[in-house]
Amino acid sequence: MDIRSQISMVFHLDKCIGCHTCSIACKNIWTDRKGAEYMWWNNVETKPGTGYPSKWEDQDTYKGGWEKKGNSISLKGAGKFKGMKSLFHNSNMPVIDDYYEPWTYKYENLFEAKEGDDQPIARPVSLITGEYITPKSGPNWDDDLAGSEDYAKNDVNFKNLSPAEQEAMFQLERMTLHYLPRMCNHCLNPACVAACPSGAIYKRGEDGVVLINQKKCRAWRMCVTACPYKKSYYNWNTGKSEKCVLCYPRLEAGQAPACHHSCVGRIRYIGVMLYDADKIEAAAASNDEDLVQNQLDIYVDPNDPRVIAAAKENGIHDSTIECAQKSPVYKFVKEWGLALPLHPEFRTLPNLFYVPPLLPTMAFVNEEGTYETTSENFWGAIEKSRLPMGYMASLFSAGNEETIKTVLKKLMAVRLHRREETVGDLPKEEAMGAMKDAVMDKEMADAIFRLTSLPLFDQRFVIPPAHREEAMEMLESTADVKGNSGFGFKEPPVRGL
Amino acid sequence: MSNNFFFIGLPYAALVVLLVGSIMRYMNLGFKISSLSSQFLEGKELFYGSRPFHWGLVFLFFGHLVAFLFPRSVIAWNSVPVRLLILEVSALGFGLSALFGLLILVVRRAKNRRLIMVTSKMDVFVYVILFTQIVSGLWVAYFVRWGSVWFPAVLTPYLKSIFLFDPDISGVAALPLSVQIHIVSAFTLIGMIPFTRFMHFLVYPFRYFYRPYQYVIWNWDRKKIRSSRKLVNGVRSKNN
Amino acid sequence: MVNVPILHDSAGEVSQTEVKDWSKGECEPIPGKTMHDMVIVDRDYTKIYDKFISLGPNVRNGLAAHGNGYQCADFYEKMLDDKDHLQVVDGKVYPSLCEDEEAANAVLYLSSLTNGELSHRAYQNAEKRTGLKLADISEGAKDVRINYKDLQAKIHRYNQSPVWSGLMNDDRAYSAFTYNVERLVPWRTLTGRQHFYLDHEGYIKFGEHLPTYKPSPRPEAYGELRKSVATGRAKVLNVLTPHGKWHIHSTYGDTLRMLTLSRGMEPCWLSVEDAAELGIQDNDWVEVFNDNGVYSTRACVSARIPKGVCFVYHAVERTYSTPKSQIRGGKRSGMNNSFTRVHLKPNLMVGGYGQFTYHFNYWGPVGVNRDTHVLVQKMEKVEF
Amino acid sequence: MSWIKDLISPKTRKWEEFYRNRWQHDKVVRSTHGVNCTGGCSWNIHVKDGIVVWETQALDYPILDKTLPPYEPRGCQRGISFSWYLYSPIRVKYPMIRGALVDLFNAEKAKTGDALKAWANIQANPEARRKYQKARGKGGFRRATWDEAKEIIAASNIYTVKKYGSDRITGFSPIPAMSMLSYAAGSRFLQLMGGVNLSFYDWYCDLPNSFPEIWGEQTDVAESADWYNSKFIACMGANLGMTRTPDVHFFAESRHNGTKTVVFAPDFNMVAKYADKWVPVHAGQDGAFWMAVTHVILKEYHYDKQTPYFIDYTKKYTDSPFLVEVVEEEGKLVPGRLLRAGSVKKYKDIEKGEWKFLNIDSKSGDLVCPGGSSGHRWDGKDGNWNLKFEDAETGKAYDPVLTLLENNDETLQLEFVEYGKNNTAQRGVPVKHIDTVNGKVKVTTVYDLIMAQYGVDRGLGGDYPKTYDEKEAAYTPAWQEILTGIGPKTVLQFAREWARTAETTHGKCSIIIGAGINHWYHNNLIYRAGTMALMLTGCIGVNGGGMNHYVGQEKLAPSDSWATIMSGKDWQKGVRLQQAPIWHYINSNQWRYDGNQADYNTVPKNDLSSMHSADMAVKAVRNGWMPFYPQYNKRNIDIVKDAEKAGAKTDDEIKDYVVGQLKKKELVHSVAEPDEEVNFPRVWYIWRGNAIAGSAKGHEFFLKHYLGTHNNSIAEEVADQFVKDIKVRSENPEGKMDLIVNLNFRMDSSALYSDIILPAASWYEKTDLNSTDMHSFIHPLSPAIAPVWESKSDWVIFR
Repeated sequence: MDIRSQISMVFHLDKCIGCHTCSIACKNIWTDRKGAEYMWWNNVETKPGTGYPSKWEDQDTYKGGWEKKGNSISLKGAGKFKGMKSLFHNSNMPVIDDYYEPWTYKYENLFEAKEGDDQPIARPVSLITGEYITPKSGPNWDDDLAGSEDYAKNDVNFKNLSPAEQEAMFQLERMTLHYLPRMCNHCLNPACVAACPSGAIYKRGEDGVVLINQKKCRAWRMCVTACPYKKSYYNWNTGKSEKCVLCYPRLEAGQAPACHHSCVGRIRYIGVMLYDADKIEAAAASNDEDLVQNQLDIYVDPNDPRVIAAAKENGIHDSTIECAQKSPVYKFVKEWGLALPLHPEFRTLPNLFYVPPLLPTMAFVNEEGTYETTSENFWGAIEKSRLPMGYMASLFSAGNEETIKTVLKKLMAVRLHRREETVGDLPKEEAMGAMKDAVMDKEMADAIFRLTSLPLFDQRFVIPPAHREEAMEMLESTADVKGNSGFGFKEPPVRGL
Repeated sequence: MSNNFFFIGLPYAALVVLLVGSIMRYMNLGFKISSLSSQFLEGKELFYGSRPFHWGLVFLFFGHLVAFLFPRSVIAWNSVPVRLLILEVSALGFGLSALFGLLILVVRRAKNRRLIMVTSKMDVFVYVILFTQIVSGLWVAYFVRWGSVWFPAVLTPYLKSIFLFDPDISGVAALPLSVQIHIVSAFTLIGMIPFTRFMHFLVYPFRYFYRPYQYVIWNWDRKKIRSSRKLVNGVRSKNN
Repeated sequence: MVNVPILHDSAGEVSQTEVKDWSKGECEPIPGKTMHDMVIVDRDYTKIYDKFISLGPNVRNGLAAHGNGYQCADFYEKMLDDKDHLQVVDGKVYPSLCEDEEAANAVLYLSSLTNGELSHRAYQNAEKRTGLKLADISEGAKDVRINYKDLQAKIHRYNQSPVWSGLMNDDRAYSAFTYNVERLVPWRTLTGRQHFYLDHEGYIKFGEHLPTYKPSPRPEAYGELRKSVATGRAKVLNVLTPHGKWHIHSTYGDTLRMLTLSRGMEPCWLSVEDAAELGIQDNDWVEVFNDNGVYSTRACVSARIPKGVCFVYHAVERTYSTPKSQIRGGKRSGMNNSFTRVHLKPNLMVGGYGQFTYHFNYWGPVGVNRDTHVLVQKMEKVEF
Repeated sequence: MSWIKDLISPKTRKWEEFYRNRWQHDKVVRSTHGVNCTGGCSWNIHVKDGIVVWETQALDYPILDKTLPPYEPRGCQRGISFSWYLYSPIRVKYPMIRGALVDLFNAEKAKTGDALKAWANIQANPEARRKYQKARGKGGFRRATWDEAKEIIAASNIYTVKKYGSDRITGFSPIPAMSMLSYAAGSRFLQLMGGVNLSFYDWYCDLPNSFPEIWGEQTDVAESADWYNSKFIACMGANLGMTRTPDVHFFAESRHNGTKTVVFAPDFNMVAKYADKWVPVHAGQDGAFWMAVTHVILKEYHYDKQTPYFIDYTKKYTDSPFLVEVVEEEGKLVPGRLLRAGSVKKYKDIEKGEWKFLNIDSKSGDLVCPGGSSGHRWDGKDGNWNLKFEDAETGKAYDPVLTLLENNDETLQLEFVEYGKNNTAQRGVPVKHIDTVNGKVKVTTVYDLIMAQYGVDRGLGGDYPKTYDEKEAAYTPAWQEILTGIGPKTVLQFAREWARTAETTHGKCSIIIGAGINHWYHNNLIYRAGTMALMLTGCIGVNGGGMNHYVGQEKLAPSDSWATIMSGKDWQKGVRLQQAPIWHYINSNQWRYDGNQADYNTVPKNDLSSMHSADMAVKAVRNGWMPFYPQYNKRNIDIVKDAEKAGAKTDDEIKDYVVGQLKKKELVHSVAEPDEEVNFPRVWYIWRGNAIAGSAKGHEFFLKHYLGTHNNSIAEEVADQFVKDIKVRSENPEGKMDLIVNLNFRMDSSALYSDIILPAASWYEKTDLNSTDMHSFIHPLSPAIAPVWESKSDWVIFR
């Protein structure tokens, strides 16, 4: 057992608004500068849709993530020899047009235009070249588009759906959309770390945050190819790759990452997970259908005395173990089995888990040709939810539909239980039956309800102390740091020659 | 006089600058060391430029290196005319490949507005010096033929003399101008390494081949008790 | 002389039992009864500044809102004790409103929502009016005083006050009319009850005395497409202008953030069927126009939009990304209000009767715009 | 090779300061955004190196009831972008004046040496006036000093007051709650000067007219935390994800607490995603759906089964038990006015008897006069304005009769009109005969009328639908199908689940409703249709219930003290608060392009309903229903002077004089002759809003008739065929406004078209207050930094 600690996250998609507040919180702080303007370390996508960068999920094109090779795995498009031989030109790497050309407007024209015979206008100009452009894509171009010919129809997750199921997504009675906020997964088996020739990318020992050392990055850009989530970005100005830093400067101060803090849908949770690093390779090399379960098995019970002992043995701080025991992520992922990894088949063992959304009941057209939406039971059956189960399974369970159904049944059972508690107008057996079916008792249902509906900020975000003093002590006296902190000159991140 | 300058002063200056400059840059300005790849802004044409250019240069570089390090083996290899021909033709081929690549790269950079935005003055200089180097090399290859024969005989001793701090420029002084240009431009290139994107070939990631996939860095070893008096970099508290 | 209409929460509520027009000789013009009232005001134009920066003496007579009032002369006097925040006008001393913060504090100090004693007085007044026991509601909050600095320091929930109809005791969430339902305080209507039936003569004549359904105005009768001629394949669509995702009205819509996360402009959303019929592809330029004006933008084609309607999320700025219109002679095209025109619903102008009495922002016809129809067609030439 | 390589190297990680440095900042200040979004979110503004760098949401909201989710964090994608504006290239940094105007002014001032004369000369010269008006919106701005800008503004004010009167000076600023002091600044300035404030809530079409109609209330709604208390939420015309972004979590969280959610929207939108059922009613047809829902509720839960909670509630809190006269009109029996207490013998002498109304006591069968009516409110007596089941005149307790079904004198066939399919029906209604001072009248109750109106067959004979499947009979589930595109089964399931939830929870069903409904021509009817379902199931005035209308940040919480300060009433009475829709309809000449409303409004035929809206506006102003400024075709001071000349001494005598002048038509209301030059509005202040574009319904007409600049309208004038009272001049005046002054922090469309732009401090640069419907807190706007460049707060600018 090699017990390590990892900061993990849960996004409750049933609560996601798709508002992008998270994206801007991040942008304001981290990527509001030249070369990074096109980067959205945190972005939100409308599903079905092609996302950002366009069709990022299509690993036939981008060759991100790992592939199973016997009992082990290898990087799909990067790696030691594959990567190095394409060092001079990497055919699998997205270029800026796969994201979008960042632009601004000639706002000054509104102030400076001479009196003329027509109204002056601020036209869009490229943020790279300064020339007039007509934006043709953006970081959120297919926002709320849902059933659209150009975007939704090219959603990679459609490939396992039948043509009839695909077509249904474009009919009013059956169509739907939901949101998928995305950021770096700070994976347990990060492909970017594995692919970086310079060794600039590493996981932080104490919390598992994956960082790109800006001093060591040499712009080989293998991380951009290797990350199947396309969450490593190349700064075209500084010639360095950058990615989500999980707001470690904020984490170290006990604050939630900016995107989490600002999540106004309150969909986000953060917490420590203890895991057994010895199991990484085997879990990542599982068969598709076992991927989710085997990943979950890596995470260990923080209340198990053997685990605690092993954790202490590895030098994990008591305060971190305590946080792991209070971790909301552990509850959602392990205790309740409600949250699933995104595209586990990429085999990076991501640490961001999603509770899949409950979507409106499917409707039908009656004999008069009008729209009807009725259901036998109060909320409608999960099977009649608008999104095909296969689609959801393609996102969250490497195609295993049962996994998705189990989660949705649990969510519905909690709702039925709470209806019973607060209203009591449904047949008693409906709630009881649903809970039984979902293997859940009242206590668990209430606990899920409370953490879903009522949590306060510090229940959603249980962040372990960073113990920065211990790190500082290695290099200089902590007392000195206290007195010196902040003094000195800072260098702007200027491009090399 | 000028010979001393170009073939003694310049090489030493270049080597010193290379050594000191790149170490200093690496230590102090780590952030500014990057291959400054532009594939992100333009990927298609780069394929036709970068690959022939880089592979051409890589082989030529190693060819020159082999000629310098193992002059006798090269001479031995060349003893059979066919082998000489193969060597010379492939060298010429790599040279042409590099030139072809470079031309594409230059044209690509000049016509693409996005790339102009990320092109520095030093990049222009890099292009000029590379162009000089490659064209002069090709010139030599064509007009001063059988370089692989005379290189071990003339240039290897010269280079050796440089590295042994006993410079002997008699050989090079007598060489045709095109070869001299090639040499001067080579040393200029070497000297400019710390100030240009050339830095990136100094940081070629060999270590990658033998490291494990996952890389975890800790700030401190939690299993050890540390004495606050034993600081890693040996600095003691100045306060209190 | 200031004309004043017959006002809500005033005795004017009981002025006109029937609709009669004095100008037609149907009744005598009596100010405040059968016609508007008039108030004679002395206005010294040289004193406007002085008055602006000081809080005038009429506050001594008490304050009110929504028909609920309270006395606050003592608090006004206390403000005069604060020597650092006074103004002198014609030799008399008044509380100062010169600085922003002084004005903020005056509002907070004299409002029943942030001064618990005043809330209590307002409930006591309500007790007197209604004959009900009500002052217990504010009993516990009498000491509350919230000033501007308090608000900066932490977030404060305000007092409940009869000015508003929700009860907030015991950290209860505010829900409208709980005060009326639980405390039996009447609504400020004709009968004091919630009205199913509206027996204003105007309502009966317009057929809206009982809850009913009326169809939306038909575009041909609305008359906004009389002169518009399409120059290509075009279609009449009902244009909806809901609130958008990337702006609050027009604000934020011009920020780089929002423009980047949207499509760099406010598009016109079309259904797949309508777009196909019009030969419009996603991201094509289109003109959305009627007799009132034109908006030029790009199309966003999606199956989530039903046939027969198009969306232009309001409110567009015409300052960025707006090309010149091709359909209207090559001048700068407008914005979403270019295709709107006001249509007032006349029965919403009636008054002089119960709840049908004027108050600022309370009563009167509203600026409707959802019934607007437009022609949409592809724009072949795009010029800025 | 093992999978992981561990390295202990604090030095390697020293680079991490790269991002750590970015997070450092110097101070954090609480402020909020003064934008009409209803969010009212508390924000922490981060200042670094003396500039605002970013904002994050405040988290310190007090926890309400522990069983409710907390408010934190509040703030959306738009709010968190605000800091962009501060230093952006669209920021207004200095006062700007349009070159064409400033050149004319300087030339005239050089000639005359006097700003006022200079302004007067420009206005007296039609060519000069035309020149700068035509330049509006077409560039040519020049940076000016504050003194230059203020001089021109002051000159225009004085000129206008002297020549036409102060009611030609108008200001528009919307939604005071979003930054109430900034609003108050301009409005206090205008009102002290005698100027005019334009209303906004109605102009923006945010005002739900049904609220005044039903409750006598502008708007009063639940704070968003209360959504969570609801067990059945119907959301329509409100795309919560888009427009209630910081509140929508309560909606989502209620779902996991057992709440059912149904979303009505023509498109599948952000909030439809949250729905258990998405009902895509045809755009604007929601009212038909609700009429059918109420039909089912009335039939199944009021008649077939008399649900005690519903019946009690309806009796106690609605006008249902009140008596309505049945009258004959053109040979048909129709519902008439409420029976007045003063008209029956028992109450004929009571104070304000014509404003008090009657019920029947179920025990005694006698007429009773419940307290709480407007007559009781304004009869000068205290203590009887309440909802007790007591006869306010006699003090006797009673229990009202809701329906005359079991106790009537006869059943009469009344006529009811259904406008959707234009059907007229005769339906039986139980009636009692009452002796009044004017003779015998026939009355029924409001409740009985409602039953008949909704077509609930109670065996009274007439054209009642027999089943839910009758398509032509109002308002069955089958009737609504063709209008809404929604099948009848959906209506039935909805109505039954709704009623069952309300019955079990005593009223915890709610409607969240917004602009998507309120902006239709018949908004009041659609709202009423939904509200009927709420009231009949006892869902109003209950936590978790309610008609929760959120369109515009209308709730200015401390309105009691604020209203006095903003209107200058602390100094003087008499304020000019203008109903904006009428003002714009008339002044921007849009009425001239409007056909007769009777052609597009579905109305019965009679004298009132056949009037053109412009004539109706004139009537409304004359009758005191609606205000209109400018007031008269004469300067107000001159009118008073004339009155005094004619011998008037007291205020009442002046009023008498004016009434006399009006009767003689010597004096004419401006509204009746809007195209006469003397009646033009002259100076327009715009602050905190986008009056020329964003909120300008009929924007192109603004450009044409207010501004006199280029526009793209080709609309045809048609009103002259219909209007009778309002005077139509043969020429259609353009460019009515002399000066448009805009206070702004950004170059928006209104700024671009104004004559003078004054740089306003933004929301992170000034002191102000903010409140909203959505929660029960008041937030400060704070100067995290001093106003940038030459900007100033609105308070300081108007001061």
